[in-house]
Amino acid sequence: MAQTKEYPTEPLKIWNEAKDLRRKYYEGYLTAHEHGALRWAGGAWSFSAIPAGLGNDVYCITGEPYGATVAFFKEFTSKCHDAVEAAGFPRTLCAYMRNYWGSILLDKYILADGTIVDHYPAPDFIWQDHICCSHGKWYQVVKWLEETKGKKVPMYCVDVSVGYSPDEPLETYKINYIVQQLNDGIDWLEKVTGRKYDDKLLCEAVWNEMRATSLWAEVCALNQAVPAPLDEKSMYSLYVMGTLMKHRPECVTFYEKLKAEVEDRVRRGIAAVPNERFRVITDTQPPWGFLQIFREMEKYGVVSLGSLYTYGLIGMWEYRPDGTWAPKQLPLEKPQTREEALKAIVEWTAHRPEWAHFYLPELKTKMMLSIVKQWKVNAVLLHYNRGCEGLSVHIAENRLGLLDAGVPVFPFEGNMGDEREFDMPGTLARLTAFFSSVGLKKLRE
Amino acid sequence: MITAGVDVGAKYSKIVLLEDGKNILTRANGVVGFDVGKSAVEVFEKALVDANLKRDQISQIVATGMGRKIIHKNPPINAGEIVPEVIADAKGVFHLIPTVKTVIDVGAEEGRGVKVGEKGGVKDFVINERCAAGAGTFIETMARALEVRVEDMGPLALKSTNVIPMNAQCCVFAESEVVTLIHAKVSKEDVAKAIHDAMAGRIASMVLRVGVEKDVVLVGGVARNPGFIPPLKKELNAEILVPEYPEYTGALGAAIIAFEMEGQK
Amino acid sequence: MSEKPREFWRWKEYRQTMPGMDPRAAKIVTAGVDIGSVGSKAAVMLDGELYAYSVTRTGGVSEETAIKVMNWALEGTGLKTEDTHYVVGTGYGRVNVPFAKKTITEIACHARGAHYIYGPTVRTVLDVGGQDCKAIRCDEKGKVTSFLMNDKCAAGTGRGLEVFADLVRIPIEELGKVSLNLTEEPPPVSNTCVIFAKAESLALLRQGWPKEKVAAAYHLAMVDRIIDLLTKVGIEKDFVMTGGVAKNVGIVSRLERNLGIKPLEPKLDPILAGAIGGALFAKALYEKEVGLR
Amino acid sequence: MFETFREWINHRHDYAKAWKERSGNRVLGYFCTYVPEEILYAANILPVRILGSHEPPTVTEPYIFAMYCPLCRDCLAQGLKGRFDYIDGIVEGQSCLHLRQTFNAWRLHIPTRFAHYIHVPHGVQNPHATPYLTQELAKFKKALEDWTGKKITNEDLDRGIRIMNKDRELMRKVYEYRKQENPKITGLETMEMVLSSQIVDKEEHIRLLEKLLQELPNRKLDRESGTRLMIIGSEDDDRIFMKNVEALGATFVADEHCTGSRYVWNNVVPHEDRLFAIASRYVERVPCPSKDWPEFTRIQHAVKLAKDFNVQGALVIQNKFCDPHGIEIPPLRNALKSVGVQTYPLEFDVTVPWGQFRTRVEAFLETLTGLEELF
Repeated sequence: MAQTKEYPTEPLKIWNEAKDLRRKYYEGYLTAHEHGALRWAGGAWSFSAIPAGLGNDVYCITGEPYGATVAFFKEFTSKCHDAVEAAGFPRTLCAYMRNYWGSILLDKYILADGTIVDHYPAPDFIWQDHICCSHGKWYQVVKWLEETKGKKVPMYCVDVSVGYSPDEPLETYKINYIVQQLNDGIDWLEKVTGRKYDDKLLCEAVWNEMRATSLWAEVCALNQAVPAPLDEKSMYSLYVMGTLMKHRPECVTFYEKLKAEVEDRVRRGIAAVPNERFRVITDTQPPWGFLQIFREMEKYGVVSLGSLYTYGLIGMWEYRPDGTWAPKQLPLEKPQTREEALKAIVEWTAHRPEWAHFYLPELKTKMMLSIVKQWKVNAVLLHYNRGCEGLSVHIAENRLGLLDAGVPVFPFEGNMGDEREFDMPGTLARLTAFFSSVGLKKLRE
Repeated sequence: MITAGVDVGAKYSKIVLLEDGKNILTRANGVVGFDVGKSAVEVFEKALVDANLKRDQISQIVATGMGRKIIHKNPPINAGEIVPEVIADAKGVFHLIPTVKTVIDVGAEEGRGVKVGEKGGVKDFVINERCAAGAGTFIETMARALEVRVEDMGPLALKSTNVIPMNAQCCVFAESEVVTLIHAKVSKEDVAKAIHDAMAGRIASMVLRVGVEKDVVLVGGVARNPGFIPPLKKELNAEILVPEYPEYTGALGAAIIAFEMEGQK
Repeated sequence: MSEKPREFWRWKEYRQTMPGMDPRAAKIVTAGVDIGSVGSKAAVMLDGELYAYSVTRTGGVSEETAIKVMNWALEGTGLKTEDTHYVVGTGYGRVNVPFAKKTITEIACHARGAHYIYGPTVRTVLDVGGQDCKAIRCDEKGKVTSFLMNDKCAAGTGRGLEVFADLVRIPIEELGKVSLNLTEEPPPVSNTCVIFAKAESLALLRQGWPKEKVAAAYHLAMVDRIIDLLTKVGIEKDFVMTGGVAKNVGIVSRLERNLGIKPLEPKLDPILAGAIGGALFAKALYEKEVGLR
Repeated sequence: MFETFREWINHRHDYAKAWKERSGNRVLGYFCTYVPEEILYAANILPVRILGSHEPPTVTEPYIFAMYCPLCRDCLAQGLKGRFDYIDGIVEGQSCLHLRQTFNAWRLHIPTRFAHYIHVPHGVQNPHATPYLTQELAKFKKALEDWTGKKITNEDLDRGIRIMNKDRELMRKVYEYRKQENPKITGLETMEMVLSSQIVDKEEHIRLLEKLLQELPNRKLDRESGTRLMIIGSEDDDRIFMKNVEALGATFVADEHCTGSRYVWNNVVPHEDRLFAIASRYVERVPCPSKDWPEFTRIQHAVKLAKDFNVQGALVIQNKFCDPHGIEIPPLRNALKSVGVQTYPLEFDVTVPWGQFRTRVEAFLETLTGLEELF
């Protein structure tokens, strides 16, 4: 077995806080009605800062993280899929969506720790946005499923499918199109909840979201250090906060603390993977039921630093004049009025890196190449994710782009939320072949 | 110096004894039974007898193939190193045909495409995932449905010139399509051709992922099937070269790697 | 590089004439010929009661198979094909039964045949054939109300079992029994593709798993696939199985356990359901023809 | 007449090349029916819809991951095989991720002089969609003007609108004849009528439709119409399937897909601002499911069609991996069931395994009507 230098390592201190925050989140939604609070459902990308204007007692549940949570628990997942297929839906649909619907069909609710609770807690309203073909349809079916159970759930969905503008800001008419929908949305929220809308809370939430999403990017940027202070497997449990509550003050505080701890790890040269000697990034959501694949990689001294997905799903980035890809800088002014707040959050969101590839594969490739360069990456593992049309779209083009730039690429097929579509032994065998083809040997069994 | 390469495949074990990294002394193969180690050892001993050598006269042995782990550092073969199929393939074919840029290896249960770099290294590769419609078994399954011997399939296909698109989603469903074609009075020749076309299509679309750069070399058991080469040639629009012993390239590659390992000492 | 393996998948062909029935006394003689993708069956009925049948493998030319299976069913009965009043062709090769007056799908025929074999309480019929798997819902008359067939991938079909029988070198008729020959169930094989499932099973055998255990793992995977299909169509009691695989105790007992529903015991060889259904339709069609209904 | 439609489809490439020769004008390929052909006709450009050839696509693997729909891969395969080498460019009106990939792969890997993507809004049920699309169309119009070097006047736009409206209106008239007890046209013929309109010069198409409408009253099909079927789903130009099903003793008397009624159903309502008028048509048309939320308006429309055309049963087809349509299958089947229309789902791929489908379709027909009197 080849020898390699070992870096010091230690677990993250913030770990328990992260777990606690997640637990509180799911329970908060579950018990909201016990104290007259509101609860809504929508995607991780929805403009979650807007419903915040309804009051401080507004709880949400975002679909994708919930779908992923389900995927962690294979037995429950397969029950969900059976229910969805029995209802006549094709098994080729978005896996998160099927996990989520399955949970409703089974009338069971699963907590972050795997505890299964009877009765799926229906939301008071649905607040979603739509850029991938399934986003709006997902909640339309949720609405339909609840209706067949006799519950009317009003739904509002914001269309953000206006394209992506690489460098200069989006044209005004596109920004306005989204802002107008949000304006109508606020009236709609007042109507369906009967509550008075508070612009102050809106401005707070918008500012929180901008800070949280920029802070997460700063945390990811710290992973440029050698050895990497974080590995992707642990990042999954950290970025999730942004997918759950990017507009909440707890989220901002959490990422501030996290940033401090990671900076300290970098200062002290603490590694996520002690025998780090080969740095990779991945792409799209992982097959959640099979995260041990990362442990397998460590046996080769391979560390996954993250991915455009973990960095850019929630994190906000921009190209600096010197051509580097860096955390997006906050505007100088915090918004003071509804108009300012809406415009600010739309302009901010329109540049979400994970939206680029929906329209321009070249742009996603460009960002991936920036990561390869700035994070000192040796190879890219592309997860051809059968579970997600949205994030796998154009992935074959990204592969070609990376290869053209001379970056070794390992594509593997799988599914983020449907274990039937991931062949663990086969994938490991192919991964082994890839590692040998780039000259890596196993360091330990 | 004598080195050996052992390729423990899904159906057959193949072995090559090599002298000074170039002269092939012996080739041998045998069926892999349930006891993989045993079958491998049998072939190994057969080879030693053929070449009239003893184990200790072999300086280094490298194993490849899906059963490679079993003989790794495990006497009597006691392979010193194991390498994945794609690595061995590239090495072996490069040795035989130095102009090779693309290797297509179609075995019993796996189809592979390898982009070969300078010195026979692997630049990129692809392996069929989750469905066997692009592997040797496909032809065998179809042969049964057609009620002809596997070895007759290729020659049969060559007799036909008609094009019948066949939906090769799944070996067994392709089989039911074969049945449908038979019921529709399509001649066995045409069906056989449709089968080979479908499989060539599957392989081609997979290999195109790594890109097809000349020279293109086809190896593995299926390379011996004459019916498979014309449609593949058409799909890739490239000449297809086939070495004399296409099923031994993996073992040969392993033997060469063994030689190089010794050289580095 | 080729060896001639013994064909463990090749199940035995057979025929039978029911004792104590007199074809000359019959008013209406009808037959159903079910040309499946793997097996072909012929059932001859006297006034709607099963009289003689045969089961053979489907050959390359289905006309020949149809004639062969029909003649064999009639063997020793003194009847010839032309003595039958009406023949219905069904199954994959239904269009290739030269002496059939009409074709009806195996879906309708299996439901009606199941109704004859198992009685009027049948509501859900599972037919696991050579290359497809059908879940059929029917009413008290044996009329189809809805159905589903497996899609695109042949996992969980008879052909899968044949491939497997070859692999473990156990005669296919004994597979099911063998698969039950252990105290604790292993996890099912993970691959759904028939060929990869075979490869996976081979890997397990090579890891030193006993044949029984691998067979169990394989049967379990098949059962999972079948249950997927059943849940889609929705199971209502009574539940029965038809087709060759209905005779595989390894499948039936596991279905029973994992579904929590006990399939009814067949009074007749369930592989005949399609042919019997065909013969019964043939009777009705004949009666319609001559104005009896 | 119907032969001519068929000929046009079978020789679509020769037709377009000849048209180009004859007119000296340009040809643009488009993928989705959300591309406003009105504006292309205004610019004297021939829009040709890019569709598949139903041969297993072996050349697309490097550019599109095979979990995207057969249509998008089959379309790209046509381009990679050079079958559309005569087109001067491509344009796409946003519908789904699948075709967007085809558009981008085409733009990146097939020599193309002009490529434009219209971000047709998805939120067609919100009031801001039309003004927004109007702006997108203005951008498209400008792009065309810059490319051709010719201004597109209001008169041009009026002409474009007139042609499209006329063609759609006439095709709807033909649809009326499917309502009769013995429909005067088969589902296959209807499909070929609509398909051809998406690939030939509409003015020529209109002339043929006018002739056809004179003859239809006295036309009688020399076949039993059998069971009255409807076909519902996404893009569907699988004519072999239509032919085979109708050979089993059934006739497709109605359809709801974008190579059928969905394409012909709505007209442009004239308005001072021509682009606004066109935008309104594409926002208010029978939607693709990808845009049809939060309400299921397309499903309501499909149910109405089923009633108006007195349908006995419906085949619900889905292009494998098409999520927008797949998502709607259960609500759609429920809605049809509630008005007494039985349905059967079929999953389509590039090539359709008729051997397996035949049994399903026949059995479905048997459950609809066939065997009653035999019990």
